[in-house]
Amino acid sequence: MEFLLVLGLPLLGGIALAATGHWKRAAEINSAFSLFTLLAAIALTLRIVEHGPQLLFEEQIFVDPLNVFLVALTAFVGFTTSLFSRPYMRIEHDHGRLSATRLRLYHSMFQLFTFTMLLALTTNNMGILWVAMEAATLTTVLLVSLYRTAASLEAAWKYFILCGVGIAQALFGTILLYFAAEKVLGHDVALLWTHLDAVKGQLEPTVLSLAFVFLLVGYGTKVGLVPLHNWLPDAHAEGPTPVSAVLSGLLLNVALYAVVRCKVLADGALHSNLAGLLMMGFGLLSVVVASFFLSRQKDIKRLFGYSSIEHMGIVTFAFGMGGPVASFAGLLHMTVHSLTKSAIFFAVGHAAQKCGSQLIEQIRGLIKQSPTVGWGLMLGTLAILGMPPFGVFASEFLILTTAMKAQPWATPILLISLGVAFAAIFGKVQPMVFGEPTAKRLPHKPAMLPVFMHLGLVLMLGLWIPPYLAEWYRQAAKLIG
Amino acid sequence: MPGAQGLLSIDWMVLVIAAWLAIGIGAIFAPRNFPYISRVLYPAGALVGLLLAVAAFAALNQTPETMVLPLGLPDLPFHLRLDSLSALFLMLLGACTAGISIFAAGYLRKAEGTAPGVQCLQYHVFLASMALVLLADDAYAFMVAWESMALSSFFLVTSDHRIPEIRRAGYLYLLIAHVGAISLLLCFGVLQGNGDAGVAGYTFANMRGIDHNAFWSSAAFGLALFGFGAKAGLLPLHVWLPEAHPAAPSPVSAMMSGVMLKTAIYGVLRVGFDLLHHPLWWWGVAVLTLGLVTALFGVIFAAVQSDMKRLLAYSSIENIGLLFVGIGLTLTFQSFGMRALAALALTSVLYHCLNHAAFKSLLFLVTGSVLHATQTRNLGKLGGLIHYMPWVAWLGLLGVLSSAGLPPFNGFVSEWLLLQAFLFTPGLPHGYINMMIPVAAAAVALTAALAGYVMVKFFAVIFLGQPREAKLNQAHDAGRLERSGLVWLAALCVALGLFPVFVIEKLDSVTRLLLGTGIYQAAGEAARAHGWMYLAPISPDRASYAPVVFLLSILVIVAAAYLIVRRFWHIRVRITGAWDCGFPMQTARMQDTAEGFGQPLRQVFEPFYRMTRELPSSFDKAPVYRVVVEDHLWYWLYLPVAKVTEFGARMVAFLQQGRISIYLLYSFVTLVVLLFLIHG
Amino acid sequence: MSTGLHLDLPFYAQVINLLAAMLLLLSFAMLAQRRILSLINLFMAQGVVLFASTAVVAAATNQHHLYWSALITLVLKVFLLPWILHRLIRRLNVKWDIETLINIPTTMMIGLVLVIFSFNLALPISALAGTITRSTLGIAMAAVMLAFLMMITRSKAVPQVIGFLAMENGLFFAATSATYGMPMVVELGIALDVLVGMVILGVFFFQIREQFDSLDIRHMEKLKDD
Amino acid sequence: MNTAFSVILQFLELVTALLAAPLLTGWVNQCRAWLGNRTAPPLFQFYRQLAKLFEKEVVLAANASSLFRAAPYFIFACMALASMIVPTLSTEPPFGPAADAIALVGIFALARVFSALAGMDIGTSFGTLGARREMLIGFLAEPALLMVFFTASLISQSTSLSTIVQALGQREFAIYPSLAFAGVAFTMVSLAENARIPVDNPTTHLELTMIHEAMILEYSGRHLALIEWAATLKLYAYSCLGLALFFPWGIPEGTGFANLLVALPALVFKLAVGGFLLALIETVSAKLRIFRAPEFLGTAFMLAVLAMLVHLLLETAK
Repeated sequence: MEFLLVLGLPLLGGIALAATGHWKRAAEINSAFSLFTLLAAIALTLRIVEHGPQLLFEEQIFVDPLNVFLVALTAFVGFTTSLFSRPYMRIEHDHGRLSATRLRLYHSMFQLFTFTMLLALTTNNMGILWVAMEAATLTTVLLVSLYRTAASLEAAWKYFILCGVGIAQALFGTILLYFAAEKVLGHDVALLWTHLDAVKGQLEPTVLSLAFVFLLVGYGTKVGLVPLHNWLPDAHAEGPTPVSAVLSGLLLNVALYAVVRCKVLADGALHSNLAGLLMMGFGLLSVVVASFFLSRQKDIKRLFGYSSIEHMGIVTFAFGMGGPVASFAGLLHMTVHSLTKSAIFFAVGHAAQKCGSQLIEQIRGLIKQSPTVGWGLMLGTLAILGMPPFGVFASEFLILTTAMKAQPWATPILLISLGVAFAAIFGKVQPMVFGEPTAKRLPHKPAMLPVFMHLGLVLMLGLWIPPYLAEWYRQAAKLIG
Repeated sequence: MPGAQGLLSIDWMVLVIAAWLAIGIGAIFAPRNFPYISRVLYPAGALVGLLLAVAAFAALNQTPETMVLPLGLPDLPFHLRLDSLSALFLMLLGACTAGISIFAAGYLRKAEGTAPGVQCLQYHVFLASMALVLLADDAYAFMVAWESMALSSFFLVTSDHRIPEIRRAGYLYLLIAHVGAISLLLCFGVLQGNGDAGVAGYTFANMRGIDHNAFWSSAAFGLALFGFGAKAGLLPLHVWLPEAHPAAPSPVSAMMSGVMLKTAIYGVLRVGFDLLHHPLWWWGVAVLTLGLVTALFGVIFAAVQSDMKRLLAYSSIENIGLLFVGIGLTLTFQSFGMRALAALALTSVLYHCLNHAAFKSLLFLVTGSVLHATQTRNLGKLGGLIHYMPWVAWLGLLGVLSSAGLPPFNGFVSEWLLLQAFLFTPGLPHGYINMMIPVAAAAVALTAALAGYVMVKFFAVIFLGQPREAKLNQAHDAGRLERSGLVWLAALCVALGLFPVFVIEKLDSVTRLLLGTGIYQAAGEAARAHGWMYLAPISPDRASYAPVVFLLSILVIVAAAYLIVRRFWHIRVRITGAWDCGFPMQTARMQDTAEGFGQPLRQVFEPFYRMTRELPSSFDKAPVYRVVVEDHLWYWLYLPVAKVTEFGARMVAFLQQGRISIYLLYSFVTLVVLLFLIHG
Repeated sequence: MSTGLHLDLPFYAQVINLLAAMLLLLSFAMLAQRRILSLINLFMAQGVVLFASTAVVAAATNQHHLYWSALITLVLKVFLLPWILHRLIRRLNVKWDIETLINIPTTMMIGLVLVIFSFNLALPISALAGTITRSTLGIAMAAVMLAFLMMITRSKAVPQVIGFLAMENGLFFAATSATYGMPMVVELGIALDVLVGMVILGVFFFQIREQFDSLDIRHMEKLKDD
Repeated sequence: MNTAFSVILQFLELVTALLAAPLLTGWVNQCRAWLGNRTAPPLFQFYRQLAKLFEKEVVLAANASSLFRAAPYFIFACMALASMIVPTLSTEPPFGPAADAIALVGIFALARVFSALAGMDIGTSFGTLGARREMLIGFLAEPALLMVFFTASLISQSTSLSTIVQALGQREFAIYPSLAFAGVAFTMVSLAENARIPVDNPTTHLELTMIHEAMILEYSGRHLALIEWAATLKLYAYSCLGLALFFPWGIPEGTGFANLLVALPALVFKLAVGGFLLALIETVSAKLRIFRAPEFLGTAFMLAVLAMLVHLLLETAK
């Protein structure tokens, strides 16, 4: 029941808002759908906590500790983003950047996007996973090009083509996976993850290694791993800010989740650390390249887009290392990154609206004009840079210390990259927050509640992880291995 | 007090931390209520600091106590531990806080940058996180506290954030602090062993139990040295220090220089002697060398500064260098199993920590008072303030004499101990070190002498001579609260200078904890025969020093000379103008400027500076002479690093040229390469 | 591609091999093609081959859902998508010539290398395959790679999209012929995605043209880091 | 050991120092005059000078602070204390344990800091010039002196002056190359510290070349008297120190009255010879430019460090 609601509500919302999305109260409707989805997700989570992993709908749906917390996270960030987008989109509307029909498209696609992600997370079928990922691309393409400006169209086009091609590789990987599994499992259940997981030791290693490469390149494109990342900064910078927030906060996570599911299978079949090595390689490359990209950015959203690449690289590296601590840390990092990064985008969105520009050099002295936005951005930035007592620090702490023993060769690279990233991001954000103000007042009150909700949670996760959440992480880490 | 009500000492410590946090939180509810913050909260914080000092003092000789707080990571709650080492530094923190907070209560003004309430929060979080650093007994708690400390102090440094230089200083500070922190993280990664213990392996208790091989223990030590060195201002990671200290409000500078830098020393001691067990001799030599270079560098640069807080910041670098010299010596001795000598060197380090905390806080607070009275930090615009602010001047003189390492004040005692430690090095079983040590001792002596030069410059240019600006006669002395803070710290300086035997007896418990032996204990009855008056760390034959006798004899001779002169000769005084050399147009501007006073050193140590001179030509209507002294390291190390980074950034930018075909090509090539790798 | 085995193959397999070869040939043809309309026709021809191969596999293995797949292929890839593309080209007034970024002979040479590479990759897998269609996986992979290459070398939006669709074709061929089809749900999902994607693309084309006055993607190189 | 006697002896040492110091300066001046073929001033000229200065009124600059007025007393006290610590008549002065060699260097530094601060107090250009130069000399002389002590300490395994002198005085006659180096370094430091040619000229009246004199330019009357007296004490202390370190023979170990009978003439003789040698050096050398002074002292510093190294290299095998 809860599950049906979790998937059904956003789908229904998408359809309903396709009709009503241009209404004056559409934003509230949007939030309401998101809220109920969140409640359903919480109920689902509670049920999983109580009863353990569940298989539903002829084993097509599988909810286990690994994905249920991502479901909850997705629903939560979806809800807070809807809260944020209410005033944000209104201001955009008032500024004349968006028409009512576009708002309708936005609201509808927002809900559908949530749906596709929830589907991708909960499905047990690797094929459906692929379908859902592709659908997520399609819905967000329309969101990225929402402003219909030249830049946004270009960004959306690149996003569409690159992710489309990427996801096609993933499909090929899925086919290879099926090819390998079919001989062991037969035709019907060959793509069901639970079954695959059970027999992963018997899968043909040669095929599986090929399949993993295709899957990694495919889903890795959506994760934004270097050198498959090129769509990411464009899409983040040119789309409306709520979309940037969910792209960074949710989509990347879901894509990484897909990679991790594949890695579990590959690990089982290959009896070697090949998958881990590949992921570590991609992870490190992403961290290094992204951090060097940071220092030349002029657009604040682009900056944080690159920062997302960097963090996804860190998580990928962590999962690549494997082991209970690193996987735990990877999951934690996914959580805190998506909370922090979406909070940053919320703050950045309002900051950009206040200053009428996304260019870093035109945003100055936020703390003077609007202390909440300023402090939100400052604290969010510090959090994302791995400053304690925020949660990002906790996960980076575990990842780096584990790496020091498990993969010491990688640590100098991480050290340099994190330093460069810190220098770049902080050097750009500090004068935005401090300094002489350039901001002006907005027609609607900015929604800073989501920012501080997120940051509060991140702060909490840095100092105290609730026992049941920790237990989830632990179980999920065990699943990942 | 501890144990009296069933509370352990460590409970008191946690209560202190909680109290500071509570004070901080209490401030943000009334961020603009000025009297409440300055007259209630800051004094309350000072009181709590005093309490901490007393509790820590009482805990110095106790057996270690531990505690677990329900915070932190799952399976890794915050472990706290109070042993002698932590207690010593907590005592230092408490004692300095008592003085600095009470000064801050009087110092705080309405007009400065961040709202006073927010600043009060940041300040008390800073205090609390420093206390937590000293108490932490697992890597996570330590790192959280460590970085919170950096973060809160960063916000304090940038209180006046609308000035670009201050923002730049804060940025540099936080950046270096962060890189250092990552290095520390990696150090703990090494120390946790092979990871069998999982998350629980991050407790210090676990780390103590692990024996690393030479490679890994060296790696851990190197990382720790880098990380803590970045915080302490060890060369070449010192560049933030002279920027951040002047930028911060004076009580914060005092706190940072006096206490925060010591947490780095604490960290090195904790890792080097507690968590790692078998130091290698070359660690000692490396630390010693770095320390020497830092000390010399610091003092040479201090001599040419013309901003009073920058001067003190460089002087802090010098003192940190001396501390590291002592640590290096301790490590060397320890690695050769010469524990008694290691204890001597370590005692000098610990003693100097206390001393530096006392006199440097005092001097920074003095600059704060001067800054408030005159609105300038520029030495070139000060002078003659002893007439207008006698309290500050005379208390400052105590700090200056201590800082210059002159007997009978406190700076001399630790210097004396350090030099004594050096004199024992010929016993070392290693030829090269043996030869290196005299040179090192000479460098220490040179540093100490230069420190005198610097301090004379500092005091004389600010307080003596004629006022260089007319408006200086408006300067007012420090208020009552400020004054009491200064008096407290000056009293600490004097007490530490006059009663070294007490202090060393207390320090013994720390050296026993870290090295297994203490000099007071080991010195034997003979050395203790003279009681509290004579400091004779090894034996009276070898060396002894009695500051009280010293001071008394000087005072007696002064008094006798004064009385005799008055008794036998007249006391006529004729007040007149200074002798003008026959040139009647003397003005205050003809005195030596700060630059002028530093000029000889600039000439002697010319290769150390990067100088750009702007010389006037003889035809200039308004001739301008300007000399800019900069740090070579900035050009040799930091700018190249920045350039390399920029180059890297430009290189990676080629990845993002906007052309979709190229992007597709990347994907394609990635795919093909991976397939090739897998297949091959 | 061991030659000795060909003769022993059953008839169905031989037909599928033939169709696979045709698919590869068509892929090469697309790589070499300079005219946009011919490109669409070639794409249609690929659709026909796909339909045929799927139907043959369905008949050979007697899996009914593959007939559905074949039908979907026929409708989607032989009729609907080419029709949409034709319409778009007419409506948008696209120039008929295709400009390439690398000249065609070089592209062909690279294509050849790719084919060898793909076959080589698929060789160990084909050896394992228990199905009658051993070597088709290599061909499917080659088709995907060639389509990829085509996307890289084309500088306009429409041919790029056709390349994208051709890639989808290669995948589909792999899904049906090499593995006897994925579960029905998946295939339906894939088909739906392709369709929706196409519709969105159509919308996109109009917007792009409106903004840039052309479908030349070289106009879209503004977003970059320099 | 008789405590009362030792205290008396200590007091005696102080009184001897106070009385003998101006005499030593007078002797040196006499020697200089002779060597320069001039008519020598009387040996007791310096006493007269002091008496005259004490008689005179103090002319104080209007903006002199209390520091300025207190400094002469402190400088005088420091020097008096220094001369008490240096073993002159006995190797075991009761004040010995109060300060060792390092502390002695500290006392000299303290005095220097006071005089420099006082020199800058009035705020005339000559005062600051002198103070700056004095500190310039000091920062090199101080470590050099310390290194000389260290060499002696390494030989005697102690920094306590009495132990050093005992150890050096009772050693068998052996050639210590390190002490030769140290001796040269010490001589150079002493010249610089006591404002002697080639670093400074105590008799100069040309302001631009002054160091010590420039610093005390504003002092007059009893203040100047104290400072001058302190300067002679300093010369005396340094001389005794040099004699104790490098020619320790004749300083008795015990504190008996009989010992004193030996010690006093020995001291007088050695001081006379030492003063003559000082005058000789001053006569035969020319004053250095002020920026050669750091080089001169740098050499002294290097020699002192070399002395330590030489000791470690050549003499530790024994």
